[in-house]
Amino acid sequence: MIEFHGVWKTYPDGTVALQSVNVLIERNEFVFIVGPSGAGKSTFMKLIYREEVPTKGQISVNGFNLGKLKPRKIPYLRRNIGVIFQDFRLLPKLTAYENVAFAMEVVEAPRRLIKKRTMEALELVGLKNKANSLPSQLSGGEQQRVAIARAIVNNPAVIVADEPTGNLDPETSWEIMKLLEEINYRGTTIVMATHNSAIVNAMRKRVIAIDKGVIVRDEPRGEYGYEI
Amino acid sequence: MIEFHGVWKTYPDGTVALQSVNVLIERNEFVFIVGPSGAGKSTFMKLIYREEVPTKGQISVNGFNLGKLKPRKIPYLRRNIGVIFQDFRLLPKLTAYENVAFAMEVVEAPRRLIKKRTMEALELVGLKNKANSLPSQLSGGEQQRVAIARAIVNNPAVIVADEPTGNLDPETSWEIMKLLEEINYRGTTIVMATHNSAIVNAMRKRVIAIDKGVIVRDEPRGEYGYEI
Amino acid sequence: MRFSTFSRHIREGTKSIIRNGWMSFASISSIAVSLFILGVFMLLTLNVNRFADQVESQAQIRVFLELDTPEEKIAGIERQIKLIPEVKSVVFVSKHDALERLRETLGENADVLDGYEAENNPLPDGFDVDVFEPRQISIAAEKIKALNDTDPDRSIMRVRYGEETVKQLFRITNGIRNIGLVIVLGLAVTAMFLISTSIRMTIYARRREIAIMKLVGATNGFIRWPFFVEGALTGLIGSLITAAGLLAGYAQVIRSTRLDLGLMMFDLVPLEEAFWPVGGTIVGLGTLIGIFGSILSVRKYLRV
Amino acid sequence: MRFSTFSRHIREGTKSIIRNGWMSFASISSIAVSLFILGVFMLLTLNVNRFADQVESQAQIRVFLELDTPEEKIAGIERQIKLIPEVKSVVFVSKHDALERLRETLGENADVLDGYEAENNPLPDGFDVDVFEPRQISIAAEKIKALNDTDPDRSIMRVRYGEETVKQLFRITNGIRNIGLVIVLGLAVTAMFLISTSIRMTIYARRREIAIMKLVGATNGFIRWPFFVEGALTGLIGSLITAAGLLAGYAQVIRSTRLDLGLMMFDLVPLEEAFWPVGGTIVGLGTLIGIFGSILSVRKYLRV
Ligand SMILES: Nc1ncnc2c1ncn2[C@@H]1O[C@H](COP(=O)(O)OP(=O)(O)OP(=O)(O)O)[C@@H](O)[C@H]1O
Ligand SMILES: Nc1ncnc2c1ncn2[C@@H]1O[C@H](COP(=O)(O)OP(=O)(O)OP(=O)(O)O)[C@@H](O)[C@H]1O
Ligand SMILES: [Mg+2]
Ligand SMILES: [Mg+2]
Repeated sequence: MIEFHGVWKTYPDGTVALQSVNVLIERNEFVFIVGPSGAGKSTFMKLIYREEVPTKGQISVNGFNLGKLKPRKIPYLRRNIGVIFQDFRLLPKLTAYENVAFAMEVVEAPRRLIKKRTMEALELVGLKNKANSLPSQLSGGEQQRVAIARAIVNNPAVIVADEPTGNLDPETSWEIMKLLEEINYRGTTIVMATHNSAIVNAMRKRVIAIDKGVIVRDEPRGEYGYEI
Repeated sequence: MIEFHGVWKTYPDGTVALQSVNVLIERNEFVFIVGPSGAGKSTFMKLIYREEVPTKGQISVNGFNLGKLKPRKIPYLRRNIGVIFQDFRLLPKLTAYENVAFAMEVVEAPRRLIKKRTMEALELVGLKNKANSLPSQLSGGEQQRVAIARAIVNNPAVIVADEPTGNLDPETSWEIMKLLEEINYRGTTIVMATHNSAIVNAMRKRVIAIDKGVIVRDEPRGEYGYEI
Repeated sequence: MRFSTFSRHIREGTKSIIRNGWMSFASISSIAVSLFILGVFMLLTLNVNRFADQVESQAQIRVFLELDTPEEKIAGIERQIKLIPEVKSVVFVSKHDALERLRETLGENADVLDGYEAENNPLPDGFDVDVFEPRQISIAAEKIKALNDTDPDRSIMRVRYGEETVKQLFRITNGIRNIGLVIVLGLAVTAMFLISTSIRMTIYARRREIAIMKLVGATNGFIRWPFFVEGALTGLIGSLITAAGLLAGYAQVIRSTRLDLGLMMFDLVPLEEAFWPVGGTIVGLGTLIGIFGSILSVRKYLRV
Repeated sequence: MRFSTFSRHIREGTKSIIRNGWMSFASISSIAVSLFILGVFMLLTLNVNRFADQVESQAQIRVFLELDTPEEKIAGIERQIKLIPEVKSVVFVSKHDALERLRETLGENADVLDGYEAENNPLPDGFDVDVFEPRQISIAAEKIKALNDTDPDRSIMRVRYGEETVKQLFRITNGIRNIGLVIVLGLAVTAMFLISTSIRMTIYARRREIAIMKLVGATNGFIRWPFFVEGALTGLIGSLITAAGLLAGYAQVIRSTRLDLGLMMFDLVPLEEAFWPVGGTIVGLGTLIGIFGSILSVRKYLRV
């Protein structure tokens, strides 16, 4: 499903964000990415949906070979990937409903389906009653849930979630985790970066630990932590 | 230092974010604000630095009576308050250094002092080596630390921190908390909203719990939780 | 493109104009201002052209006959001139008429002619000859002169058609036309620049939105479309306002100057004649400029 | 304001122009375009005014005396005319000169004067009178006529100064001046609109920055200053470019048309004379417009 083969990432300013990363994530896996701030977690995720390109090495995602992917084809790669961004990236002028529906309009889904699935997704994250609020009228956690709804609405093959519970209280966080687990059971691969040790330790999924750009640990039913 | 007296906040769209809040925070206290997502924590903080005005009730901060404060005087109120925003609010076109220095330039501090204190603040949050990076070149946690440096650089009487460890790994979070504790010892009042139960439970400071806009608990050496 | 997608682009483009508020207003206004200036110059050019044509069409050939040419001879020459294909009309001007005319020309100085009356009139008989096409006036004049070649009496004394005056007039009207063209072109380019600038600004203000669209899997074509719609609509609205205002104003000008200019023997291009060329050009150009501006800007932005 | 703060505002304003890249470029270009059109019309107006003055200053009073006025009398009248304060110069035109002139005026029709020679010249003696100030020409003419009142012979037969021609000329030159003024004003307003729009857009693009400045305790004055600097600098740069380009172009025009126009007895306003009025107006107006645009926009924004 997702394969990193000898991947290096050096940013133009010289920062080495990832070094010699080899990872194979199978279809339907649930993977936590952990590591200290600045370790390279977000970089790892950005490489998956091709917001960044590797300096060296091969990446393939859901059958797309990213090294050979023509720019014209990038949209079709991304339609298989639902992304929850660390900084939400909601459109400030669109309501919660419109922000979610947006992701479906963009892939030219039929209108009736858009309406149905958008409301379903908002309901799943518990924001049906805030559908018509603008992001500036939502609390931090509510914005994060809108971002989650947007990521799942298209039923993607992979969900890439960067710190999806960073702004949520423990209860809501658990609800979101249950939601992601449910989605995972239904066949979606999930890659999630997090600092929340309680969640990682309780869920006992595969944990990939990154420190200073290097994968220091990769355990099938791991715990939170990034010491070698 | 900070006094809320019968404060209500209803947003123009009808959302009641705070109801009949009475709180007295003394100089030099360290207060955690806890509560579920959408409880009204951010609203409470916004009222302190007058980003929002209460629908009803009295608020006074550091000697300023916010109800009677002329718009012209708002900047002078805010110079006493260092704010760490839930969504960072860094300027994308300024480097980390410039983002922090900005807060001092704006209050017309002398140039030499700006240079000195900005570097000190960046060192405190562990970002001296990223001083010349733009926010887009920083990881989520690094951006959050820049926001913290900006809040403390002016040596404010109060620091209002909204989820300052939301995007940080546990280690960095603890470093930040130690930093805030240190600043608190030196005489700064600290009001911090958080979802991090580990931190709240370990630090044993005053905890104010809000749920659905109502203060449900206010304990001197409290624990995380917001059940009545 | 499926119909629902197409209608989404239209909807989005329209919504975005409304949502952008004063930013759209600014774009529309600058389109309107530019096209208005353009329109004014178009109307000016139309009217100058019309005026030039009228002046040109008044250019005449004057034929003077030898003194004492007999009347039958005169009638014969008149017939021969009428046979020349370029000639539109021939009017006989007797020497009596000619004296009256000279008096008029001299105006206050006419007293020098006192004493000249019918019996001692020193002026010759002649014709005023109009041609169909002012530019053929010199050809016609040459042909009239050539009539002498087949006439043993060589009755035509002189043929004059103010060579210099006519040539100068052509030079002036051509000059006005060219200056008009240059100004109109310059303004069209200016307008295009302003519009593409304001659309670029619109796109700049929406760079977040574009980035997010790309990240959730929108194709470039899909991203571009609403901007085209927005550009085209902005151009269309701006130019419709301009065209309506300009033509209404022009109708007013026509109404209020009918008498004044009528006295000067000149009438403005009527509204019906100006409506399509001016209104059509403004609306078409505005829309094209809007589309073109957005193409340029979107291309440039999506490449980044 | 402390000096370091002041220099910060200058620095920030300048940096922001550079950082904004093409957005500043767009503002500067639209200022330049507008001011350029303005400048062209200013130069046109200056030259039309100069031309009108030249034409006006050629307006003359022509005085005709009764036939057979004796020479001493003529000399006396000449002296009297010279005493009129508005009169600049008096030239005696004998009836012989007058006949020659009439011949010239008639041109190809001059043959009607054949037979009139020195001995039977029907024309009167007279004077050509120049005045200092063309607008006083009718006053001077009245005063000359009034000389008859004290002259028992009433030797002055007629005083003519082409009342109609002069009045019409005044009407035309006034018309050109007014049209020029209207166009210049219209363009100035357009330019101001464009600039304030682009500064508003700049501010719009920086609304986050402004919001954060407010939240960290900046006073409104402090927030405004860099925008004023930016507006003023944008205006200044745009207008300096325009002024330099325009005046260099004008110098070129003067050089290349010196001969052509010289033959027409008309010379363009020299560069030295146009430099300060045009260059100064453009630069001053550009800067003022920039400042004014930012004041308007910043006010509006900070109120929100
Ligand atoms: N665009 C960029 N240009 C230069 N350096 C960058 C850029 N993006 C990230 N970096 C650097 O690369 C390193 C890894 O960043 P990354 O965002 O992957 O960290 P992270 O593990 O997601 O951290 P966090 O938990 O704080 O979000 C950091 O040192 C960061 O400063
Ligand atoms: N500008 C606004 N207009 C309307 N409603 C708003 C606005 N800002 C916040 N709200 C609503 O007020 C309630 C309280 O919001 P607040 O941001 O204070 O929550 P919070 O406790 O900070 O939540 P979180 O932990 O998710 O950040 C929420 O229901 C939110 O939707
Ligand atoms: Mg990250
Ligand atoms: Mg909040």
